[in-house]
Amino acid sequence: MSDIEIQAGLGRASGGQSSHPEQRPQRAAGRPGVVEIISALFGLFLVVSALVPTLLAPGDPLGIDPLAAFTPPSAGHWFGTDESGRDIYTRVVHGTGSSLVIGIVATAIGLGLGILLGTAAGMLGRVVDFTVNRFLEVLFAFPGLLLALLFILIYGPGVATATVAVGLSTAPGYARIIRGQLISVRSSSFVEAATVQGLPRWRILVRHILPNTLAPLLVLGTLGIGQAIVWASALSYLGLGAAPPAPEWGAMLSAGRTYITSAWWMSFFPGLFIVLTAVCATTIGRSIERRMRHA
Amino acid sequence: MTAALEVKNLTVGFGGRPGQDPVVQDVSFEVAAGECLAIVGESGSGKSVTARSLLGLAGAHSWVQADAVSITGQSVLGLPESAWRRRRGRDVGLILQDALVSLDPLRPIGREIGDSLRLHTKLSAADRTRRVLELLDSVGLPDGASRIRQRSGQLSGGQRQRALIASAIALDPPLLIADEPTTALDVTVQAQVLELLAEIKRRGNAIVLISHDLAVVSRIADRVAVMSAGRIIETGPTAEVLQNPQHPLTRAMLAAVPVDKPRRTQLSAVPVATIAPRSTVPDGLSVDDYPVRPVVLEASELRRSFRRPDGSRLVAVDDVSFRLHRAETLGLVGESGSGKTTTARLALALETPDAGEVRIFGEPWSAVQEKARRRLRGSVGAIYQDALGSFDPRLTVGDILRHALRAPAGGTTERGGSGHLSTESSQLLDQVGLPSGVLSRRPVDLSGGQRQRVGIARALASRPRILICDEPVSALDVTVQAQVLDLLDELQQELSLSLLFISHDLGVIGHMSDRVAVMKDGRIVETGATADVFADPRHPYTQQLLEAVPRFPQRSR
Amino acid sequence: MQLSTVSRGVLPLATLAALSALLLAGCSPSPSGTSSSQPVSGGTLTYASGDAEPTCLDPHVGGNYPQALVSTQYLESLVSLDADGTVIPWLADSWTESDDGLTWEFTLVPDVVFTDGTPLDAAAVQANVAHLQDPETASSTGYLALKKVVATEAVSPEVVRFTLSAPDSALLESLSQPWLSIESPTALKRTQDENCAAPVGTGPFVVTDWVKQDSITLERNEDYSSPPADATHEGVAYLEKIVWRFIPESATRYAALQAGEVDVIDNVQPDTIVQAEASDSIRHLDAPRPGASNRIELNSSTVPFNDPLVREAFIRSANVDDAVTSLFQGTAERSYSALSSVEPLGVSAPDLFGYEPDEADGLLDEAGWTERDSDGYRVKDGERLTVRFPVSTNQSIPAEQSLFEQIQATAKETGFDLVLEPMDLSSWYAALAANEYNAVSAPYTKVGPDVLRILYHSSSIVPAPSGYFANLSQVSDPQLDTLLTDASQESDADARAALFTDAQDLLLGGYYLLPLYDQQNHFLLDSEVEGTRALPTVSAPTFYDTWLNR
Amino acid sequence: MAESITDDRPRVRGRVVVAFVLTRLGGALFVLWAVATLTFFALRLIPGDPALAILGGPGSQASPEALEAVRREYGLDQPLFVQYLTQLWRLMMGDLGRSYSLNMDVAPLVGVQLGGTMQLAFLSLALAWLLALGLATWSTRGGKIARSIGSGLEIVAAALPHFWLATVLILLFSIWLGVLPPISTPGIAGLVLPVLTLAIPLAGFLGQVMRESLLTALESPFVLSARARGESERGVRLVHAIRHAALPAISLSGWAFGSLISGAVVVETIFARPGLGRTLLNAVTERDVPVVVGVVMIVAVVYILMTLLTDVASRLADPRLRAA
Repeated sequence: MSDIEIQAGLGRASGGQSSHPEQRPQRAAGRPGVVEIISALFGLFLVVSALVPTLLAPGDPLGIDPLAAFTPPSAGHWFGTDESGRDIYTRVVHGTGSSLVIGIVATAIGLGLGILLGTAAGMLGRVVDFTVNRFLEVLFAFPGLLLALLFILIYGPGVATATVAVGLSTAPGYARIIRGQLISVRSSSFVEAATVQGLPRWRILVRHILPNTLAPLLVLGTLGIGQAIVWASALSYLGLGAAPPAPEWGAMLSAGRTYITSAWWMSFFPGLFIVLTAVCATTIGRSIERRMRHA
Repeated sequence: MTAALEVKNLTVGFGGRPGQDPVVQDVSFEVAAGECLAIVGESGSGKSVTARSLLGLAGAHSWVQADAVSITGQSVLGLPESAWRRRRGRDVGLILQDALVSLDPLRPIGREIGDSLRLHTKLSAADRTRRVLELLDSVGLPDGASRIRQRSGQLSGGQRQRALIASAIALDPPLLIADEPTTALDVTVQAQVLELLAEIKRRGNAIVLISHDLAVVSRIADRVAVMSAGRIIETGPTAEVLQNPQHPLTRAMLAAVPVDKPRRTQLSAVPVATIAPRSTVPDGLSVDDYPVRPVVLEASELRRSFRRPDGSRLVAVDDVSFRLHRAETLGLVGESGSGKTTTARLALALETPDAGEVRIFGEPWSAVQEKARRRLRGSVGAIYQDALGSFDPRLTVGDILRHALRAPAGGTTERGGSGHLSTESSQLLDQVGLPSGVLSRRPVDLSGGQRQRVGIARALASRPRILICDEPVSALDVTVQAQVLDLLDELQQELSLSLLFISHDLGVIGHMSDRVAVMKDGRIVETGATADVFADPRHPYTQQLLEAVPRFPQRSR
Repeated sequence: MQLSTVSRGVLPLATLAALSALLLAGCSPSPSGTSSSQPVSGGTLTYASGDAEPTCLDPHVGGNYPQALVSTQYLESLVSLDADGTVIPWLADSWTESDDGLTWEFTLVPDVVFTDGTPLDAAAVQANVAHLQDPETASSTGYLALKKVVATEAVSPEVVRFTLSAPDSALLESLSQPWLSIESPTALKRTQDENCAAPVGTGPFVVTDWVKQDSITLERNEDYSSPPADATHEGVAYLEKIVWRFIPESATRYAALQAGEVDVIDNVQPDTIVQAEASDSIRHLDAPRPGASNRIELNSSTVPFNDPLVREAFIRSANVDDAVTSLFQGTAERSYSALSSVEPLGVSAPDLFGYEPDEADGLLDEAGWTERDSDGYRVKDGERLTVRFPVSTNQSIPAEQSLFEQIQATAKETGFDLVLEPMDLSSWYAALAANEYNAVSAPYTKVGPDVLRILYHSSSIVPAPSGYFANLSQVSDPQLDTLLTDASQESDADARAALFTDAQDLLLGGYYLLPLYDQQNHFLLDSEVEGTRALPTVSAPTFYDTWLNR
Repeated sequence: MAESITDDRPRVRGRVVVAFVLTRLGGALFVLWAVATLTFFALRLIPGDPALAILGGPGSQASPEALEAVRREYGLDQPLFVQYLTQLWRLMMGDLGRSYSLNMDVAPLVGVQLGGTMQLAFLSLALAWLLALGLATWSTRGGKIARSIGSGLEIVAAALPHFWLATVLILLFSIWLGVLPPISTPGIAGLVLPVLTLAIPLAGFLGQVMRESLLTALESPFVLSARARGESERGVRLVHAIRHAALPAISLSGWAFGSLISGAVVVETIFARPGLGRTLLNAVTERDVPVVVGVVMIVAVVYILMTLLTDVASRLADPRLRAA
């Protein structure tokens, strides 16, 4: 019986009887907040940048102009220019694609492996569960970047390895969440209800367990993309990911760090975009999560 | 002598401008020292908001207006927060429902109880401890020295409710607000806690008792105020209100209480005066004929135990045997931890017994593989306490019913078109008294009663002959409960269903069951025809249970 | 027997003052009037290096520049160079070369004692040569420099004789290098680990502590007595202690200097130098390294650079001038020579290395790379004109990597697909060993023009067992080989100069390399640090004369 | 209906504790063994000749004789399985082998570096806790705007890459303001920026969790009970809510510690601090396999100890976990 009537009272102010005690009366889920709108707009900007970068920045991201090197932000060069006179705004926009692809692919790899391991652990019985769990415990003993570094040590630096490395290092976390989700869904009372209805196991799995387990992955994935971009850029920064002059944000930052005292804009703007992208992904992820909870 | 509490035209609301959309409106009452006023209402009636306003804790974004609110003669209207703090705990105490969450689970109860002393007195730590021990003793928790170091999670429900009461009366406030103090407690414990409150009242404290349960309040309340939609609709001395209710809503609430209402009596939406048995015995058979009716479900010597974290085993169900006959209701009653739910799960073959067997229609049920059971699954339906949790959150009501109809055990064997399915879904809804408009809605958007009706509709989709109902009405308000009970009753008669009806509520069991089995500690301690067991309980535990059932004072009617 | 003897003399103080002023020519003018004050003894100097931490502090082992930098503070060589490049005495007081150039005798400065108490004598020098030539030592630089030394002999305790297989005109220059410094024979007898952790020499400082991955602590040698002939003072060093730290981030390094946490930083980035020039509290020491200039070697052994026309086209298509201007902001001069600007014998040929894209187009057409693909790259027989360029991220500073990027951009106009492949050192070595490169930039520091022989003699194409070789452009020209060999054996200075000039003309005219600029070696010093100069040998700074004006 | 179990018999409790400790110890040993095994075999996948790597890579001009000698010395001529067993045995004896590139044994090297990283990690964890707790309490106390600011700050903080934050902090505090040293120095001052760099993003993560649980705690009935006793807003937070807010953050601390070690790789490099992170990065670029293995093993040990510690701390802070 719900008894935090202070809360329930809010929903009941009109005197109606149909109150939803499960629903937290925080903000109406249907109306997006200012932050959400800004995030969505920035997300749109990113998507356009990734798909048709020339629409937003017609210039050549690799085009040099040695005589215009180290121009501070100005009307001609919104984000300034780098050591070879390349326009940083153009490079940031053109770099969106690769950064997003790195983030998405890494997250997809992490989630994919996570789903594989998590589902195996959650569905294939106690022996598999035990084995996978021990395996995850072992992987957890390698903090994220450590696992990535090990992988790079073996397969050499580069964008592809950095992407896979970030994906790998996030997989154990996803696997654990998915396993937990799977187990909680599996033991939930609506799955029992389906058993009582005489549904075969595989149909319960397909119709109830998997959809309810995987739906939250959308949120996880969105949140994960932001973090994956941050980690991949960290690898680029350490010289183990994308290499200059490719307009990848982490690599740009890495190139800019040398000139930090004289040309702060070279590292500031790519960094800002990494941060904003991660924030945007988090906000959108949270927003989806809230909507799903309230739906 | 001034009243311990005087409230005149209290109006409370949330958000918006003061005065707009109040949740509590023009509520007035008085409570004298040594008197208990019960405020009764269903969920959403505004009773708890009223109670909390009396402590200045109406909540965030709330506004409170009143002509007068005074405690022991002193006005508390518009008191600043600091002044309120000095009064809370000293002039007025609060007892909430379920001390598991109402006492800080991380702190020892000694500290929680001692907090009032720490906040309002200058007692030394040692003196505080001494006082806490006295308090624990006075609320019936002996051996306080070891108790004070325990946390709420280590105590039983009754013990922690006593601890919570101790914390509220630490400074002997002249006014106590008790908000559903016995809800969620087992009936025997409930009786003890009520007795404790009565004792406190006798000491001279004024009590405002908030409850949804008229029967509970009738035990100790001197006067009753019935609330609905934010207003007091009726108030007066307890006996008067119970015996001669004036307001139709009060009457409906009273009628809805199943305690001592004979089997097949309609509970809902009928004026008290017109309650009349529709038919005493179905199918023209008497209770004594049951043995000759076919047995649809038989449990024999069931045993199921679980491993505790420390490796020892907890025997949840021990040597349980019963038979469920066609078109009868077998009530399974017991307190929390008695093994009722495990029994239900065994009956549904969601658990496998360690020993013993369940058979339905004479065929093996628990002893075969799930695959073999599937053929019979459609004959056994289930209704759950938490209806919402039993629905896949992604699905609409329509989806839920269509899935149920299409399930292997579902009613639709040959693949009908989708139009056919939606017709059947609407029929199912109609059967449980819901408009077909809810088909497109999600269970989360429905009220508790509506959800349970959807749950019943789903169970009926496969045209079952047995329904296992596990606490199907425990989460519902009494009038809604009455509707659901009536519905089940109706359906049973219509469809000759056999019901295994599980509840902790003796009143509900007494009203619903033809035969009853009383469970305690995993065993059935007494079984028999309901009337017999209720009239002449043999087992001391059954006696104890029946004595504890809150009843209205003897009515002369 | 021709005797060429140089003996240690006392230079007049005025010359010393002029010399030090000259050496600090690159410094911003010191604003404080304290420059006239007397040197003060005491204090700790913190040096922050951007180089990778050496794995061994004994420069005999391996032999790279970071080792040279630090070991200059505690090890000394037999000879040194003065600012004009003339060989001057150091641990060796004087020396003689036999007429046939096959025998050298060095007379050691008397009464010099290693910091472990072992006296410096002929046997000690012998032990060092033996140590350098011992394969177990795994010496690379020193080993190569002593390749012609077949025997050593202690003529007397003060005189050591070297016997050579062939005349070596570069012997003195080689011996001046820190990689051939003289260590205590007693200490050399220890295990290599011990010797690596704390080599024992005769220098003004002593290694007292080495916390790996953090810092090396050097303390003053209180018995020091053997400064080189061009030092500004005698006796013990002014500084009490040097803390040698490793700060890989250049921005952090500069910030630390600004914050006063460190006193000297190396590997200074061009933009930082420009900033520092404007600062009153920081001085700049520019000390280009000797030996080869920074250049791109074009691998003449495979397609496409086996065709001289394509080599020339590549060189003409690269706009190095603008790149150097923009990236180095005036801190480095464009080089048109295979040798460092501090090498007097370097030949500069600006005409050969201009940016002439039109000419480059014509050359490629002539070479048969006439078609272009959809990306604008030249194609011949279906093959794209691809130039694989492995870049060692350990060896190329960021500005240099940016320079390559700009060359990549301008060469693209002409139709070259210059593929930059950044990689760590071991992958880089592996790529070279596997001949999987068309262009490469590899710094090489060695005192004197003899570096040309190491870099461009065809015998240097033959890889060592590990696969490494120095002749990365894989020039194999008998005429060049002869010139270089003759030059290395010619003891007459003029004849030697002529031979090296001819060799360079041949080399540059063959478009085997694209010179970029001098090997940069910039240091920034807190203005309180006075009297620091770079030794003219390999341009490593010495802190013997340094004092803190605090 | 949940079967409520309350068993206060000390003997049973004791048995539970012993079982808990034994299980965890066994688990820890297993994880260590698996980490060692996994690393051993994973590193066999590295292309190239380890003997050559030992001699300084392809640039070392090593002779075939030298390579052969190294192979013998390091047991690289043995069958893989023998090498594996030898390595396990050595690890058990605490012998982490010898660095290819640093000319010293790995165990003392890693031992020395461990201290710096631990100092950094613990200080950062503590600061992150303080920041998160401060922000969470402040933002839940104020109105809607404060909450938005609080959650906004947390999200942004959590999104900050260490390398960028470090750069910005150096720019701000060392170059523009000139108040803090940009490198590790013996005193406290040199620790401020590295610790801030690690703590701020972590505080963002912890803050989100803490605020959520703080809000839940503040809305729970026991807080209402406390208020009804006359407890002040401050008291409600200090006596009740903060402990509840801290619980999930405590159990997250094991994970947080791992992420701090990841961050240490970047931070130690930028601030030129000696430590495991920098050692690891160097070892990876130098392909110094024994050092990588050494660092991985030591991190695994520390991580296991940390998770054990957080488990114990969680149990101490939350008596409910002790029963379960």
